[in-house]
Amino acid sequence: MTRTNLFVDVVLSALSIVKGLMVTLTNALRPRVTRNHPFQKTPIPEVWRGRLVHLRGEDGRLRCTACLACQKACPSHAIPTIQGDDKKGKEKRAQVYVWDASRCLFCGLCVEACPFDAIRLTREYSIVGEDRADLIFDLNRLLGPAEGETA
Amino acid sequence: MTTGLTPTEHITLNMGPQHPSTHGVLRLELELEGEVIVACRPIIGYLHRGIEKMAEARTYPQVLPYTDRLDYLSSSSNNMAYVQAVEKLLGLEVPERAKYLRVISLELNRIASHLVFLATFANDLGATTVFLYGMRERELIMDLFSMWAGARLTQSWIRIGGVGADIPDGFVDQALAFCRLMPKRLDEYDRILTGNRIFRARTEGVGILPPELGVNYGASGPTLRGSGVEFDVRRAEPYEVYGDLDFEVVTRPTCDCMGRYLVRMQEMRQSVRILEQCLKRLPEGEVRAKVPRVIRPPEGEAYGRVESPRGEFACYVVSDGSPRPARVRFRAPSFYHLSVLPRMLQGWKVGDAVAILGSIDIVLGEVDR
Amino acid sequence: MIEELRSRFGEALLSAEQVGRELRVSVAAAALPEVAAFAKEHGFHYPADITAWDAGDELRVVYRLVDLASGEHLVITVPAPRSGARLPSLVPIFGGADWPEREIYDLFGVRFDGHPDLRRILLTDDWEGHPLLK
Amino acid sequence: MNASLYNTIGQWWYVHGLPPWIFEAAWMVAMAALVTVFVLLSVLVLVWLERKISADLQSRVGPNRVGGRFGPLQTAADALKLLLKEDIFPAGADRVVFWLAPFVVFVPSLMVFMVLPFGERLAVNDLNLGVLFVVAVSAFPVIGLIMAGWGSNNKYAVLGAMRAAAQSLSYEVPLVLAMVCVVVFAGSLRVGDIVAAQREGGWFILRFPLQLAFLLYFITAMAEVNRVPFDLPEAESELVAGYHVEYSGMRFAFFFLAEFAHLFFVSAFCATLFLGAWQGPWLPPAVWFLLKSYAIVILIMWIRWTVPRLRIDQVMGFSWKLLVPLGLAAVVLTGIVKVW
Repeated sequence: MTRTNLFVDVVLSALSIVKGLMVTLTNALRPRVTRNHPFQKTPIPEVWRGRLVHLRGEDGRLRCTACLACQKACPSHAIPTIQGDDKKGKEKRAQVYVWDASRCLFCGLCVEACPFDAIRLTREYSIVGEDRADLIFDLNRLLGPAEGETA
Repeated sequence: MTTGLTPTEHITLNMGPQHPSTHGVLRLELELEGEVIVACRPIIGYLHRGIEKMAEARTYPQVLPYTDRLDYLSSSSNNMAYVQAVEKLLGLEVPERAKYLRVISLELNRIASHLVFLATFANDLGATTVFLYGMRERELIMDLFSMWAGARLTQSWIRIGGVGADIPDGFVDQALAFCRLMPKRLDEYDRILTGNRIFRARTEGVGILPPELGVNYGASGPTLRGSGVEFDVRRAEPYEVYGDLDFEVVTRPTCDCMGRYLVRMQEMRQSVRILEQCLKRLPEGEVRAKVPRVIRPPEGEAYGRVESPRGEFACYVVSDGSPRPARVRFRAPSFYHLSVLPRMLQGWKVGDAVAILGSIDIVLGEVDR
Repeated sequence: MIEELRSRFGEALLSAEQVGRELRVSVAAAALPEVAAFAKEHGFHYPADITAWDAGDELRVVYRLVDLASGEHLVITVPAPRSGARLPSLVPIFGGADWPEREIYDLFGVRFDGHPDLRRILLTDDWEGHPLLK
Repeated sequence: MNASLYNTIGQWWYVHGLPPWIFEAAWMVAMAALVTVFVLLSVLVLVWLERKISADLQSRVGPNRVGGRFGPLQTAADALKLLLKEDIFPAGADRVVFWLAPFVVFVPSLMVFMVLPFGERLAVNDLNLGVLFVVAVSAFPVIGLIMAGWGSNNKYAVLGAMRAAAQSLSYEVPLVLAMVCVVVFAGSLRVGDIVAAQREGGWFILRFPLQLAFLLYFITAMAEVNRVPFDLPEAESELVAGYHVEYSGMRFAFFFLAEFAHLFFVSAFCATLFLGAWQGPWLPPAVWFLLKSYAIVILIMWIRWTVPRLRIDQVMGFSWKLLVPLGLAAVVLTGIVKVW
């Protein structure tokens, strides 16, 4: 800012600020982009990696055979215990399955590892609890809808 | 002290770890004389999670989700650097479509990250409204990511051998619509911020980083390109399909905050260009190569280099032949940028400290690892 | 380049090989500053990465210098004992060695002679041990 | 209406042989109470307005829950929350200074409202040195800011206070110069006379050299109330919150009140000096006065939510290198035009 063009500079500065004011004004006239959560929910895509659920086959039984593939794939040990029944002859089914949401990274590696498509990450993103124990899900709380039902 | 004047006393000002402008949990010990900074000592480590140590106890695929948490504003680049190193070790060839999808993901992430830069930089300088504009446009990218990867920030969607899944229907159209919108919005930012006299007064000539100093300190990315050094990993060592794409490496010779800011603003336009090319050329085919269930790379070491929004993000992987890496090291650009910061701050005022820190665009997640 | 290095440093150059665009050399600790200075004279101005890893029987400190003009990498590996290692600091040659050296000190316990400010960087000052040692 | 009320009661009082000074005093107290309530209410409105305007400019919605669709009671709820908060004295604070500072800031901010003409005779006390009074009293809060900064025993607060002092001192000069132009034109320091002078020859903003004074006044006023681009004393991205960083609860609310009261005052005073105060057709005078004041308030807010912040030395340089010379030129020019 040299002395010679001080006047020009002042005028240009003022103009630049007026330009900015026009931008804010045009934005004020645009529709709002925010949503009124929680009254207005944001649509969550189908592929969302949220809460883990166990799926059931057509016979209503769990698809999980307690093969431990998901446990081995999990990077953060969020699936600490899996036990199946030991009935001979029939296919093995999971009896105990624990998912620790507080450890989960929601990376989806367990779903990818599962050879039976028995687990899935769902659109449920709000996983809250009053203490840590609430975030440890056993099989009862992990049950998803059976085949044919909508998610 | 014979003048009879009271000697000025330096005060030590602790900026951070909880301060609105330190972009996370950085702590700067500023020694001030009045408002002028005499010395600065950055203190880091508040976000250290030991990811490099954790990686030693995990299998190769399992490390991937942790890389998201380094530079959490552009998890694609982190994934890419790690995956690139592992693929080099394995000698794995990735399907063409996956390469394009990776570039799309990387460039979307670059725009998103630069938008956060724009937003926070403007906010640091007091232009709160631009903050919300930047976040508003970034949300469009987040929508794209969530419909593709099912996550907004921590996507881990660049996987060893390809990408996590193919893009869903409608993705290309939505992405192209974004590409059409973005340049208009960038013009708007230019009108409200870049041209603004006050903004220029705050950034022009402030926080000089001479090119030699930058190179000597390992600075990279927009921070170095703002000093006129034409160094971009995408050009220097093209990975994926960057070699076939038409884009400019933006540089500015001014070495100041304005230069770094302008480089990023221009880079967003270049990213839009890259995105348009990729979306139009996207070949059909597989998105993931055949990868063995248990990944056991042969003994050796590899260095995966990626141009992240902040600079050269690299991953050094040493394999001892077991399914777990012997060493995973992440070369974080912000780490190096922070180490030059004291040199850049000297002699400037507290208000400039915020501007200069904002202009090197650090993410503490990758600094502390 | 390899020949030049060999003739110049002789015994101190433990090994050298060209892998793609990377020139991987291994040098003895004592010769490190000269090799680094030599590299800098030959265009390797950019300290891309300085790190270390625990190879079980010894530590390997890895310096990766890049020539921004040609895109060549020079990877200098320096072996060091697993405990009580001392290496000459490269801070006088590469400013970018400052923090990585502190980090290596912090995580591996390698001391760098001539470093201006060798303190822990990621961990707290009262941390015991060096976590990245196996 | 106000004037007639004053006359009616005054006559009744006089007829009943009561001493007139009691009536005068009582009238003033009543007006003061009225103005205080008015100021507190308008701060509630202003805070709401600021939040709504900023939301509009930023593609957001803003307050929309408390008290209906547009959240009119949001500020009231916030004020209530602040009232109920714990009163904290930071360890190491100078308790007396810390305790006193909010009042030192708040009281003068309220006092200046004394001379505002909401209508004909609708001022608490139209002092014959009104403009001088405003200048004197509105410079006072900065002492409170320094007290707050010093008393908090916090470096950020001290820096904020120092900035506030420096800025206030530098901007007082062009502010006074701008006012001097008006005073020269009106030929009186009494606010009522200034308003009256605008009745005859039109608003001062329309008379030749006073546009310059208006511009000066407007810019310095923004600096006086610490609004972006001059919000250095608070600068939340640099100094976190500046001088009131350690304050919480009701004490913080006092600073907040003072700030918004002052914002309203400078806008209203701008309307008084340049826009003909309460004068205007059809609508009642008080409504005109509020309309003009709010127009200025909205303009200040609009600018505040658009531009970035200056640096402290740039702020000072802007005042001393540009505004003060400009102010002096304006005074000279006004003098010449007036004498002509």
